[in-house]
Amino acid sequence: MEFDKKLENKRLPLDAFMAERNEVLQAWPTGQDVDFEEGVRTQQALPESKRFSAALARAERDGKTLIQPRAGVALVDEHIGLLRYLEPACDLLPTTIDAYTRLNQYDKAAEGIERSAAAGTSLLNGFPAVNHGLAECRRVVESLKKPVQVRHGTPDARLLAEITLAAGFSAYEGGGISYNIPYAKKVPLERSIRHWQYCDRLVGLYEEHGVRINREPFGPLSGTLVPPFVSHSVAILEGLLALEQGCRCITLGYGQAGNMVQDIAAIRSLRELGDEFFRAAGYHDFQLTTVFHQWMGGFPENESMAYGVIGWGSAMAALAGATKVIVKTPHEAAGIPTREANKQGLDCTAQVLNMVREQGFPPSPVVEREIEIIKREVRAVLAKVFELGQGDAALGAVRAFEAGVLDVPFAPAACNAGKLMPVRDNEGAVRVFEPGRVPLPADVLDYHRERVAERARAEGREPVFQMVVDDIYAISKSRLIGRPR
Amino acid sequence: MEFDKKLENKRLPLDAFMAERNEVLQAWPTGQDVDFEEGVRTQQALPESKRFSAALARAERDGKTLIQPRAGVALVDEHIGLLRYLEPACDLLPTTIDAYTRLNQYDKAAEGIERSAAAGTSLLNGFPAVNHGLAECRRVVESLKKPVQVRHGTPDARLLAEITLAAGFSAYEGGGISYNIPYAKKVPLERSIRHWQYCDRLVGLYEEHGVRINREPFGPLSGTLVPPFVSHSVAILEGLLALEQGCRCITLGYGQAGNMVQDIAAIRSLRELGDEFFRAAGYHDFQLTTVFHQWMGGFPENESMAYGVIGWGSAMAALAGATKVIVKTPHEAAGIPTREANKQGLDCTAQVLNMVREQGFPPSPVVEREIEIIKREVRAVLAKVFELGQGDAALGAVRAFEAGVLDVPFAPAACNAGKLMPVRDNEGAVRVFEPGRVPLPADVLDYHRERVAERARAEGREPVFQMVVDDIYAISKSRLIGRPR
Amino acid sequence: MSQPTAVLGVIGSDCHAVGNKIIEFALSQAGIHVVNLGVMVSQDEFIDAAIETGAQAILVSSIYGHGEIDCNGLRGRCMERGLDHIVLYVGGNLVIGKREFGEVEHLFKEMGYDRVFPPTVDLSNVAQCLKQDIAAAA
Amino acid sequence: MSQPTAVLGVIGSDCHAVGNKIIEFALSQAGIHVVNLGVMVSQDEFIDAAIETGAQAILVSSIYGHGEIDCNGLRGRCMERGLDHIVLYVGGNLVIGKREFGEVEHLFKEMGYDRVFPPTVDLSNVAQCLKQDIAAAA
Ligand code: B12
Ligand code: B12
Repeated sequence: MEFDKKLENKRLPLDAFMAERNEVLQAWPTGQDVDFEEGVRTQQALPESKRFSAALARAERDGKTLIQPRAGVALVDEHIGLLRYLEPACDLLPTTIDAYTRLNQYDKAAEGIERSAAAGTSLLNGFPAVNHGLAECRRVVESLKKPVQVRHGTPDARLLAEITLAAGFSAYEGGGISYNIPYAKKVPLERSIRHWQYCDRLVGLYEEHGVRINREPFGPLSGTLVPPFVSHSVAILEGLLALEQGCRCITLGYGQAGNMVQDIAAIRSLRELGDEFFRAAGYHDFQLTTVFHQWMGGFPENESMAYGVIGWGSAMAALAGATKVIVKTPHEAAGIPTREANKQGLDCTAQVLNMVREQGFPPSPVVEREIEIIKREVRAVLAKVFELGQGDAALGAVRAFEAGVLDVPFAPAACNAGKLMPVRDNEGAVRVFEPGRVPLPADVLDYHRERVAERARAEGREPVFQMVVDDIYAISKSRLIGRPR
Repeated sequence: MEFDKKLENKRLPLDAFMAERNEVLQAWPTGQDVDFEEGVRTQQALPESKRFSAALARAERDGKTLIQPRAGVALVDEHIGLLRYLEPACDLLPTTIDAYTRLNQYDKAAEGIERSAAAGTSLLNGFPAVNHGLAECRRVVESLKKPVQVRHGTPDARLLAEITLAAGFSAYEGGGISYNIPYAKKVPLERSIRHWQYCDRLVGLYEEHGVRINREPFGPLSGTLVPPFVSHSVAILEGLLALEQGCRCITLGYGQAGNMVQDIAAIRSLRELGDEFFRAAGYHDFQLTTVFHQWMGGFPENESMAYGVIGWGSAMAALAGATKVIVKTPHEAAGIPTREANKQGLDCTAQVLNMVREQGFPPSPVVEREIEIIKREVRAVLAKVFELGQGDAALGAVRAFEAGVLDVPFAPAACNAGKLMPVRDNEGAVRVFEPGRVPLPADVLDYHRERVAERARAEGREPVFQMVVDDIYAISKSRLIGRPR
Repeated sequence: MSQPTAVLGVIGSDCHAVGNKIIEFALSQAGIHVVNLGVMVSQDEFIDAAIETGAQAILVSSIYGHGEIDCNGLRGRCMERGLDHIVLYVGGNLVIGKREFGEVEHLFKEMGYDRVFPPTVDLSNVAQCLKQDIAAAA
Repeated sequence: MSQPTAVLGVIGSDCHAVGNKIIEFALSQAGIHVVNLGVMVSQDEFIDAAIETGAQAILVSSIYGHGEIDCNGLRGRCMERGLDHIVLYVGGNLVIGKREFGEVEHLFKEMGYDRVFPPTVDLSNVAQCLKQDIAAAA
């Protein structure tokens, strides 16, 4: 369905939402089983220990960084077995959805389920929650002791949200921008934002019924050399969109860049900027937390080297003071991890967090400067977004992507300009080498260019695309910076 | 043999050295094959790529941290196979000597060799170089492309030095204090220092013949909650003893404590203090480098967690700017690693070093303060050592251990007081909880006590021995600080 | 011989875009004319583009794990549509999970792919092979 | 029953002192009288001390890997010297390398040790066992 009204960042009226809801629940037969009141009761019956928002609040209070894996397989019992296996080794559980479901191809997901059952092993890259339906999803939540989140990459995640939230999942990842730009090719941005307003409104309705569902915009985007200000801008916009629909528990995310100063500055600035923009927009009653994703780009194939990447990422999550960390595994470069490999990533992470957790990162003017730079970048970009949207975050986001003001490197979406070109500087921080049409302040841009030029001088070559390619491969080839050999 | 003259830090006269040498070479039949001139020729024939000192100099110049494993097995061909297997994954090679050889029990080592040959697997915890003798040791060096060091723990390492240096090993670990206090029970300190003056004089003779052998005092001592000033004081004393005998290439070592600020401050202060004390003693022509040992205390049994410890240690080595790092393995808690496990430790370390190497640790007043504290501690302790020795480092060391002025926690040696009791503070730095008779400046001691008291308050218990025990177990139980559960 | 042309894309519902951009860059630099369809390409889109551009090869990526499902049958459809001699390559993280590459290679060769590549492949070698295979097929 | 007495030490040429100090601390706290010989203790020193103190048990540590060589024969010597019923425990990193604990346990039980412990053992359990075994042997 297309929408009668022009996109705007305004709370969806209940009647329009309800009308739309009827359609949503008819998109696949399992939608029929969903009953909102029953969903609220299911959620309210969850013990405190299974509520995502409560776990996050506790972690914030204790200054702890929580651990969460990614995990999802085709069949329900196998999925439950997998999560139960991981449960003792982590704080928060996921249910990672398969790629067919993410694109609403429930018929293909059905085929994947069948073939998986026949093969005796999962042939899907995640858990097809919509196909399994409400009762089975509830069985997943009931089989576990810790809070479970839905993690996916779905431009139209309305039915998935209806089913999983009614089933007792207490956190929902994604957003209209972050689950479109890196995950889709031809979905118009208006449409995915609008569909996510629905998801946010649903979460808002649960909130109004006394049920707090955590909402987490997907921070890392393409996972590949994304400058912090790019993902921060998107995260804050999605936070604003969610707040407007009544969400109150927001986790802003960021994918590790690899440079210590930049990563610590990124998490700190993300938290402060979130607070700043949310309050400036008139929201005061929200629960804000952060999530640090261990390196989201290409991993080394050698498992011991992968452990190195995981260890370094864990240390940064703790030093930066993120509320939770999403964990990679030593199988990352190869394929969906076995449960054992998945636990290995968690164990390595836990060890590092436990050794680093109590250590404060010592105050440093260099970190402060980096925080300031990121803040100025985000403020400049978001100012332009609001200008383009005539004060409206949703409209601004759409127009900003059209204009290349918001621009995510290496993203597949047609609505993304792809003009901004990042590259690492001589210390490995991700800098802007070609800004495209992203409106960074002139002196900040000079700073980026100077840092990149410094590296170029050190390597005796120009910052051309080959340098970017070398950076993309670098970590998988046991380097942070893609130097010529 | 006992010595006619009282111990003093003076270069051994050549005639006395030569007389002693005759005895040393007769201690075991393989000693007969050693010929100094031939040793010099063997060393001179080494290509630059196999010279330890050259590799260290290059690393210093490039700001690189070199990687070195520990490794040694009973039989020569197996040992060569092991080192060849590790060679591509590291920069510097070791030959770790077995514990019988370390205590000059060559007959027991012989039994171990026999039983190992019979069993088809090494039953010794290292390579019995003395038993294998000159030609076989030379074969080890000749079979490799990278520099090889002798790593051991031998109070009387004279014969071992004669054989291995003549065979072409280009670095020699140890010292009269650091290879006694943690490694022996009843060896008088005078004696081990005197025996190490011999080893140092031998290295000095090579130096005078144009052959630079690297000398590395063993930094970590008991590997268990050793405050930086304790190991720094010992390392600097051993550096002074080595310089006096004519050694010119010194690597001062330190074992990771686990607290980032303290570890970075430790390596930085170690380098600066070494320089300060060596110059103050009138030496100017020396090559000074540092080595960082990944956590030397008890490891977690879980291999993924061990990887976490290894990764965090690697990051510290790089951030601290150590010249080389000694690497642990995921088998650490269990037993001598297989070659595969040994390489896994190296690969994990390489990945982290390569990702961190180009990043400077940002300047911070907290790190500066920690550096200043360590420096003041070391200066206070060494001032007392020199006072006790009436200006003589060797005599001072012996008297300082007698007096408890130098005191290594958890060391087995009878000549060590064992009164100093360390414990972690609330951020995991190793502090002094009970100083025994170690003469720390009063305000520094207050600082330690205040930091420990802060932790005690946080845990609601007194800093008693149970807290120390908890700290000893902590890392093996996936914590840095041994909090009550 | 004129410049060889290859159609490139990521098959199925797969959104992994980074490798795709790099393959285009590397093969173009090696003198191959690349028609890049980007991510989320159906089997028919590959074939349509090959027919339209007269390409001598189709290079299929599958990264996200559904390769076993998505890649099956492409050779047959190529035959049906008259692309009898077209060179078919496939590469990426072709199956779910970490599996012996030998096994994976066998599986996809059985499906009719001429060459099968792991993620770690060196792209300059691929360009070499591609030119030879195209020449041999001509 | 009077306080049980156990001789404790690290056998052979082994210098690992940390575990030894902790075992002494833990067993003493559990009410066992510990005669601690420290590191680098020969078989005869263990036996001499046991005879001298009238200990009911000998607790041998071997950490450094030469346990297979160093620990062998202790039971025989105890018998020779008249310690027929003495409880013999052994623990630590008993062999070279990472090996199945079951195997290691078997090996050392064959040597005559009553109980064999891995490094991760909980010392309060050990104190429990020790009191029981001493009571049973009396
Ligand atoms: C970055 C990334 C993402 C980003 C992608 C952003 C974007 N739009 O591009 C995000 C976060 C969005 C993402 C999403 C998902 N991802 Co992803 N992702 C990765 C990651 C970390 C790196 C991929 C990458 O960019 N590599 C760098 C490029 C240069 O390498 P490459 O992609 O391998 O391509 C090279 C080679 O494969 C080869 N090659 C590829 N094709 C071909 C073809 C031919 C003919 C030849 C010769 C060579 C060749 O050449 C390329 C250039 O060198 C990998 C793991 C890894 N590799 O470390 C996982 C990984 C590919 N993702 C995976 C999965 C499962 C997903 C998701 C389904 C989520 C999930 N369940 O975890 C979704 C996908 C949804 C969808 N619809 O596709 C799995 C695939 C599992 C499997 N095969 O068993 C991986 C392996 C991670 C894992 N171990 O679980 N991902
Ligand atoms: C610290 C340490 C050292 C220090 C020791 C300082 C000192 N004097 O105490 C130094 C650096 C000097 C050192 C030296 C060497 N070490 Co060391 N060391 C360690 C390390 C890292 C920790 C040991 C420790 O203190 N743990 C903490 C204490 C609390 O635990 P614990 O010692 O295991 O003791 C507990 C249990 O084992 C158990 N237990 C022990 N005995 C008994 C007995 C009974 C009856 C019971 C019930 C329980 C019990 O209870 C204890 C208390 O909880 C271990 C590896 C590890 N565990 O991570 C290697 C390790 C023990 N060392 C090892 C080796 C080989 C050596 C060397 C020979 C050098 C070399 N080749 O690498 C030399 C020894 C020379 C010699 N003559 O002995 C090996 C042994 C290998 C094997 N068994 O296959 C280990 C396992 C490392 C490895 N994986 O290679 N080491």
